[in-house]
Amino acid sequence: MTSRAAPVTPAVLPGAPTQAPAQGLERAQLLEIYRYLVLTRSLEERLLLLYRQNKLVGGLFRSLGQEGESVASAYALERGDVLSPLIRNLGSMLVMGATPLEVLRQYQATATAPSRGRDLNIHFGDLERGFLGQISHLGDMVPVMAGIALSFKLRREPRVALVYVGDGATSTGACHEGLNFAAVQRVPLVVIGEYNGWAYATPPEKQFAVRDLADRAAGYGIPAVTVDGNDVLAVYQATERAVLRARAGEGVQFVEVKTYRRSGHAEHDDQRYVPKEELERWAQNDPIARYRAALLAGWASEPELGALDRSAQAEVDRAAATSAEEPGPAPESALTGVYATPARVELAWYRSP
Amino acid sequence: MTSRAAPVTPAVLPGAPTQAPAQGLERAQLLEIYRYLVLTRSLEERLLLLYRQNKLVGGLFRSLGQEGESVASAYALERGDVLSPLIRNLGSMLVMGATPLEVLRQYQATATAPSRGRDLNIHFGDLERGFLGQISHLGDMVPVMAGIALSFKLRREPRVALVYVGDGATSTGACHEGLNFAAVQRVPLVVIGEYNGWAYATPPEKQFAVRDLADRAAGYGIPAVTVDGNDVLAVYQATERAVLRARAGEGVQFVEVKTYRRSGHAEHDDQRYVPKEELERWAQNDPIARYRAALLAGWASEPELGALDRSAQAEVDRAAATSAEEPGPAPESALTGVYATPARVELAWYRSP
Amino acid sequence: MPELTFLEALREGLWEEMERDDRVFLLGEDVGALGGAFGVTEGFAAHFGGRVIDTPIAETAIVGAAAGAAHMGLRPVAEMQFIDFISCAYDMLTNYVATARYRTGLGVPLVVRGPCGGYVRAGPFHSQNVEAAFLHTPGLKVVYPATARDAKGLIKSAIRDEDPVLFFEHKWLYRRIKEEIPRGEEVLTPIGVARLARAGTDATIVTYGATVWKALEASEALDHQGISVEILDLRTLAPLDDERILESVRKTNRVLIVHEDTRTGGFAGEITARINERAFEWLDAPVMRVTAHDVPLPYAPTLEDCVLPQTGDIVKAVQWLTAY
Amino acid sequence: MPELTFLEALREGLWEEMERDDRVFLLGEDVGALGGAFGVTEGFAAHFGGRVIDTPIAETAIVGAAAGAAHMGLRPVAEMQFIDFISCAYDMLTNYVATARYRTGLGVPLVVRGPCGGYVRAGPFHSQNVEAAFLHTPGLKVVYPATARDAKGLIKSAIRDEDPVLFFEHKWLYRRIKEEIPRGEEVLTPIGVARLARAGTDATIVTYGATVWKALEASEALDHQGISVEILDLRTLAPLDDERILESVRKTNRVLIVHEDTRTGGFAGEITARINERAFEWLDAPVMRVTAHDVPLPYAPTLEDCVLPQTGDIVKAVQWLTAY
Ligand SMILES: Cc1ncc(C[n+]2csc(CCOP(=O)(O)OP(=O)(O)O)c2C)c(N)n1
Ligand SMILES: Cc1ncc(C[n+]2csc(CCOP(=O)(O)OP(=O)(O)O)c2C)c(N)n1
Ligand SMILES: [Mg+2]
Ligand SMILES: [Mg+2]
Repeated sequence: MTSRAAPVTPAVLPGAPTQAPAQGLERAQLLEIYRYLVLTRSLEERLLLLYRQNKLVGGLFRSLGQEGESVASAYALERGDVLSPLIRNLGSMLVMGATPLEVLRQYQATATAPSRGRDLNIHFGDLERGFLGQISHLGDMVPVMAGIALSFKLRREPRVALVYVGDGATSTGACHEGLNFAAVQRVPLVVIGEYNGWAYATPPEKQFAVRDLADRAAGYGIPAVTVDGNDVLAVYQATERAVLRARAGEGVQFVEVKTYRRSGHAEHDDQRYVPKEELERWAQNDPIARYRAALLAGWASEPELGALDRSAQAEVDRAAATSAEEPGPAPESALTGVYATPARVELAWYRSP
Repeated sequence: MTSRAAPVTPAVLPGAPTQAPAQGLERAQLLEIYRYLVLTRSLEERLLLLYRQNKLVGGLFRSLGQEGESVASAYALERGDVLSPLIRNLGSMLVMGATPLEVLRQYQATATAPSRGRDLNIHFGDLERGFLGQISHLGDMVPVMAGIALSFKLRREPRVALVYVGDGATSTGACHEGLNFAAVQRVPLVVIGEYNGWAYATPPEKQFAVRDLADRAAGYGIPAVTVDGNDVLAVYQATERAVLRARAGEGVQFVEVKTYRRSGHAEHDDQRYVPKEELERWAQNDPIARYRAALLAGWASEPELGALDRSAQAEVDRAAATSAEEPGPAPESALTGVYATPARVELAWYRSP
Repeated sequence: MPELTFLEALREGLWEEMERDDRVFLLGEDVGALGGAFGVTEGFAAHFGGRVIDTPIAETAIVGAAAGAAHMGLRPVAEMQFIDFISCAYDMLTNYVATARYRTGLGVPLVVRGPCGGYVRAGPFHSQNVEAAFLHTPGLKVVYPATARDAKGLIKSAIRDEDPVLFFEHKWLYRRIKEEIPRGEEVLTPIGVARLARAGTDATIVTYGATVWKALEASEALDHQGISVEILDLRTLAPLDDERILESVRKTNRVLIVHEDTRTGGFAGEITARINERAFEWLDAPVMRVTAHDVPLPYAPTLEDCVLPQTGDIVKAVQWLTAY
Repeated sequence: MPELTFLEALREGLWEEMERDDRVFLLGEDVGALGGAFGVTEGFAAHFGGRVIDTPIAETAIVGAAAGAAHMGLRPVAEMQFIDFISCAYDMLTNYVATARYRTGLGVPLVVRGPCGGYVRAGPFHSQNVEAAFLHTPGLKVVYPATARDAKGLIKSAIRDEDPVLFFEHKWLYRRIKEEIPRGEEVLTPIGVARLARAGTDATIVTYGATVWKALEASEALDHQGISVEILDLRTLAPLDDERILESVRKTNRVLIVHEDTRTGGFAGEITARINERAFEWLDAPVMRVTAHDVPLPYAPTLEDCVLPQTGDIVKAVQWLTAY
């Protein structure tokens, strides 16, 4: 989020070249975006290592190749706005203030994890910081976010809700009902349609009979743009405009990002159904590498970016060191908090000592 | 259906002016369509009378003003095709071979009714004759009809399925999933979108944020046309083309009919939410009156049509006389046929004499 | 003191909560311009304006949007035009709404309400009893008033509750029952507390909704035969008032559970199991059930009457129980 | 004689039916190119071509389209990638599919199958036990094999059945259990018939799915303590094999019902009520339940283990029952 206090390590800034802002972004913000990008990737790479060492509980879902659209779209929000991430929006969550430590704790199912070991991977949220935890059932977050946007409208608050939806998930009835409801109610909702070429092993051609997700948006009367999802600044700019319009009372806005899921659906998936060349082609189109190159063309120096790389890496290292030591939740903590009242479920009669 | 043996009373035909066919329809067919139209209206008027005399069980749903699109669209099918009607498609069912007697029996919940008193009003079907019984839950028939069309595709049968969907029902998740599934699978499905200005008391502007249902179809990659739903021959022609394309393997086709629900949602509904002028305006645009006038302009004579009016009326009279005498179903007949096996549910222990 | 029907009392409860708390708003199909299929919210749109939202036909969106708004501190009351259509929001309710607090500590204080039940010749899709499907889901509360007073008192409590509440309104009761409800009084029926509808000594009938009235009718017939029946109106199905049930079981030692829902998988099974586990020694006869037969609810009067539990069935079952 | 895992046996059953009857076809998310999330249908697309359909992510459409195709005489087998997602087709299943024969005499011979259940650290949305929601609906059959042989025998019977069948595959069993299943033999397990998983005299455990194996484990521990347990593997939940349950109750006079599903509204309640109604006099102790606790299933191992029923729980409960 642009208004967030910039966590860019100050050491990097002095002496760097000052330049005119790109897409209305200050240099510090450009660097901040960069840091979120590398933080996302560093964190996922650490998770991959831990996954391979059998140190995670459950599967690992990666956003490799999609870090750019996640970070850039979230970065277009203001404090007070709320987004709901999907499984590949780790970057968006980091931008909103989720920490690598929280993510590691989730994946390691520690007692200290935001969900206290109740839900897995990045299924967690914090409305204070502006992100809502997802559930697995695809499409369901769209109506829920429409409701959050509706609350902004009813209260006349100048806030915006942003929801991600995958190319595959647009097929769900829940997504349809939510988009349509939001469009009719003209609530301040921005929808990021992630066209990443796959829904598990199913390509878009088997998911819908239009070319672009933007075509679907038109069927709801929702203005839509399609952008190169691996061009960080293009995604930022498109989302920022959408956010502006939504905030100005112009109703739902749709931004389609064309990107590519370079990892398997989850790490157990060997992607045997993916053409090798396609993977190679997209590896050449890495959003972080592209953004880095763009920054180096006048906005930042190699040492500056190297320092950010290391600082992200260090943050991940510290977090991993911390989470590794933490125990799982106490068994009977499972029995609280289903309801506000009653606050606790009784332990089964045959469990009493 | 065009290939159905014409039930036009032969007495009417001799001496009538012979003319070139309109929209590829023979004169006999034009008259047959007319008879279905007046049969629909006569039957509903009889039902209304019975409803007011408290002789129906449950509410009465009318298609006043929509008889034209119902009859004309169904008439574009061939024997072997299957349609699924909605509550306002009495005319479509009559075209497929449902009889006024069956309909009266349904509304009077007799033992002889097609659903044997199990489901109400025109909730009944007969796949032999090519119509599937609807359920109340809006949208659900779309996936089911997509499945029927899928069976045609899988078996390479040159058959077409046709499903009706209301302007309101397009908001449902089920409708979305069904349309999208059908579009991707390119099954031979024709969708008639009934834009009739209302979904109970809700106008289209509160149902969707596009102007036409055809705009929605575009979001699925489904070719669509919008026609004047009160122009019988225009609906016939559009549907016939859609059926042809679907049968030729060109996938789902959408025909939007712009029409108007001139009665209340059901007869208990006093339509207080409807502007009076709007009702009056549409009363001037009655599809049957328009079609009658068109026939009189060269295709048929007043006495001919008068004879058809009377023949339809007589059929309804005969049916009403029959159904009025018929008893309700035997109580314990309620307990059979939930499953193929077991065939019967036991009567509760406290019911044994 | 005005006599109010069930529907009027319900309406008054809704109205009072909207007046009291401007976080409360309504959404659903035709709740505004029409005031709902039964007129429960008639006049609300004119008075409360933008706080009454006519939605598209989209139960998943209605419930989902209510959940989102509830997260942000509003108090949505969502209507299902008939409760039968709640099945279209089953995923959203059981997966999103029911689990939100447990997963994330995030409350979802919403109410989903709508007309349910049979005895009105409305056929298989406008007469359903869907409570069992949701009683199975931890995280949802299920409230089911049988009296006008409780319709008012429970809708008010439901709206104030911090948890998601499904609120069942039996349409056979809407205009059939009347009760004096004092104006000025703040009527609040606590959630989770059953109501003793009738005290008795020979057998206990545990029931809820329309069949409370069938049980009352039966109890009069039984009275004439010298059989004294106690009737417990559950009012809240989740959380269930185990204590009052057990108390009555220990008093009469014979239990009949009556519900309009179908037999297999209906809530009577759960209640039977709980009584067994905690009061087996107190039982002088097996816990028995009077329920609908296991078929979709047919529409013809003869068929509907055959399928649904009737007053005479309750009389017979209690006779059997007390003779056991 | 080849040893087959549960998954391999299931796959073989599916394959055989597709070879036998060309009306059988598969549809679901990723069932073709991928062969499903667990590989149940791996290789099917290559062999059966257009009879294996990769669908959009749309459970209502998958089930609805299956119903339409079934009407026309085909035999669709629809996969839910995880059974948890069947909640998205709840309306279509309970309102359309379940009632079609009753309303119109039109059969819907389809199978909806998918991986269910916990003990695998998969969290609240990939571990569900959803059978209770459907057991409540007249018109659906519910089948739940616990052995490799029955996985094969029941999928084949389910496909041949004239009624819609929900077929639950416990993912904890997929690769954990193995059995010798003769090739050439036509393995057909009848629907509606429970299996005596173990004969015993002191108490009966009625269970299904993964907990059959937990019960077997418990029975060995109990054997050492001189307690002889009979175990009934229900295999079909709807229609329920009342006779075999009652037979065992009359033999052991003590019953424990075990299921992985949550307690309130789980199927144990229904079974308890049936036993009560028909064998109350035979009971020497209350019918008791070992189930999951009433919470969404959490994912951390410590939590999941706390919530789900464990072998030790069964041992304790049987000890209590036999000491009663
Ligand atoms: C309603 C529902 N059905 C099925 C699934 C199983 N599932 C999980 S992710 C996935 C593919 C999602 O594809 P997409 O929406 O394109 O997101 P991506 O993985 O590409 O980010 C599927 C089918 C689910 N989570 N929810
Ligand atoms: C899923 C679902 N939700 C709500 C209803 C209640 N309902 C019955 S008809 C109707 C309006 C239908 O409008 P439309 O689809 O435009 O059809 P029309 O009545 O205009 O022919 C509503 C809301 C329903 N039948 N199904
Ligand atoms: Mg995708
Ligand atoms: Mg309409």
